[in-house]
Amino acid sequence: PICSNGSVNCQLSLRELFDRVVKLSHLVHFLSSEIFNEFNEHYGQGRHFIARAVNSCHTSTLTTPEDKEQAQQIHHEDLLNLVLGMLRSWNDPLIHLASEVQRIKEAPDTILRKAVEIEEKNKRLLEGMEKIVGRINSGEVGNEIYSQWEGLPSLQLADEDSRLSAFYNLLHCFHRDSHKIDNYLKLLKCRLIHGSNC
Amino acid sequence: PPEKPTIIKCRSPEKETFTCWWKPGPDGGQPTNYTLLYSKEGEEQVYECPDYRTAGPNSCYFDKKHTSFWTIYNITVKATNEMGSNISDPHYVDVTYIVQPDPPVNVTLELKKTINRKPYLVLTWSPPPLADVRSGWLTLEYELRLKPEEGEEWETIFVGQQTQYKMFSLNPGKKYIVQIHCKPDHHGSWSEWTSEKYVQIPTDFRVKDM
Amino acid sequence: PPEKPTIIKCRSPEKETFTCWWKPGPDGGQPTNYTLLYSKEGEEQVYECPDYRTAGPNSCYFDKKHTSFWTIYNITVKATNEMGSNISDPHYVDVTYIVQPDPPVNVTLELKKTINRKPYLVLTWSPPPLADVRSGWLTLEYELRLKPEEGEEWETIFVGQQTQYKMFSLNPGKKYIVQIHCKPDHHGSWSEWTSEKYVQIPTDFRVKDM
Repeated sequence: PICSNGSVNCQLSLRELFDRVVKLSHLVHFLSSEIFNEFNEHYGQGRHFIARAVNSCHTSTLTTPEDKEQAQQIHHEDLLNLVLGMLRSWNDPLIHLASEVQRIKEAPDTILRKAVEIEEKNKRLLEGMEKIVGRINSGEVGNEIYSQWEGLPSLQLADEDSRLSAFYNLLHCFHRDSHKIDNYLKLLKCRLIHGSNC
Repeated sequence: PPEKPTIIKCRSPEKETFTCWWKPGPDGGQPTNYTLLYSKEGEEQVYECPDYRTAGPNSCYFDKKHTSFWTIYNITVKATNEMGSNISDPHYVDVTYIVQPDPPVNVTLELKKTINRKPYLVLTWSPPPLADVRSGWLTLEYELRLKPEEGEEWETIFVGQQTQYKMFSLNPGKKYIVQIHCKPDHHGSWSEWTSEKYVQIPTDFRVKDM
Repeated sequence: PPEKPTIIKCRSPEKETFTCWWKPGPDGGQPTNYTLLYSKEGEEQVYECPDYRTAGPNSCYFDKKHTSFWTIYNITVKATNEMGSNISDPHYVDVTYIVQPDPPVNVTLELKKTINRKPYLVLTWSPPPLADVRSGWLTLEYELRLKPEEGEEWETIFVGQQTQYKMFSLNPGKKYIVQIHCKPDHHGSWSEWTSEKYVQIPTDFRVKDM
């Protein structure tokens, strides 16, 4: 049983925290794939949204590792802070995604439900990451890494095609970033918990 | 004053919310009021139960907003009446460890025959509706048990995450009882067993002599 | 001039390097030269294929230094001979989505009995050597399939990230064929199946007579 004798240092272990954070980041990316693919199937056919979405994510200002070597060379505290910064940068857009998507004409219920679920689970993941960073960086949770999102007006444009393209772009970017986050966390878990011997 | 209450159980059915129940101590017949208080690991702040009603008497229900997976809850219940008050021993809760799913549903049993006319029994079931297994937030494992109707001893078979199972070696002419239950893949506890399902194995269900 | 070539496939076997292949178009018998050019998302610069040899004819091999993830490569192949030149349609690739691992290795099958003498089959395997699963950069998921030797239908079981699986429901006296394949945890495609492994289930592999 948990802390049966009321031991003073009664807290979740780093291993437990990482197990849960990785399970959640895996799930968040799984959901982002589902909503992205479903949105694309429903609204993307023949509209070539991808061409307009290329290289236009609000988080592209954050320098992120693009291959294994880069990811392994980064100090774990910096990579943790980077993941935390990415999650924070997505908190605001996901809140608006969950509310604005309700206004899309005939949006399937599955897309509406997933948008809400993603926002909830991403917030929960952010909470977990703040706990881990606080634990590892000895209480200090830096919040200098952040990328402001200015995309709300584009989600409310009158022209439907432009508005749908803005939604596509947001989902495309979150799909990519949530995969990066999941990948970096799996790397960090293996490094910090399993001595890079997963 | 009232004797101290005891927190008897905390349970999360789907790893999204959870509920705790307590048992009042003897209160000397005085009208007694119960307050559930909790704090989170590493925090001084004390909170009160967000919802005393949803889960019935002597209970506290924590909805999604009040359920965190990143902390250990330190929970106590205070009994208060005119004569004074008394506090339960602290009860520590890590939500991941108290997940006890509802039983599986849609249990079906079907007698089939292989290509070379070898009969076998196919059991299928579905995860409990509340549990979000599809997205992977909750991964369930299953165990089934069966025994002849008049038999004493259950035979238990762990089937992992599958929701189907083929039974080959069953006795012709016997009537079997089958039940299934489930558990989260890491921590947490087994659900209740499903209600009993019966299947009568026909007498010509002879295993072909090989 | 030569007809335009077609880029037929790009594949990364271990999420660290990748290779693209193209198919030349009809070149009227003229000696024709092929040049693969690519640019990366958000960059104007155009680069040429770093290595035409390692992966054989009509191919371009991108080693670690030239492989980036989460970024879209715009790849074209130009065919040139004395009569002129022609360029393929652009092929857009994000290496994240073209990872197809090699099959798992060291597949072992072992018949065992539980404490209460219940027989079951234990399958174990290892990830393909090329894939660095230890660092956590690549996470693989596995699926196994089995069927009785003379059976028609495979039974497929998804086992997640485990590299071991216990099979309980097997038909006594039967000879089974078992294969396993793997895939990256989110994107990419299944590897080829491992070569067929056979296991003979003994006739006394009967579940205790109840």
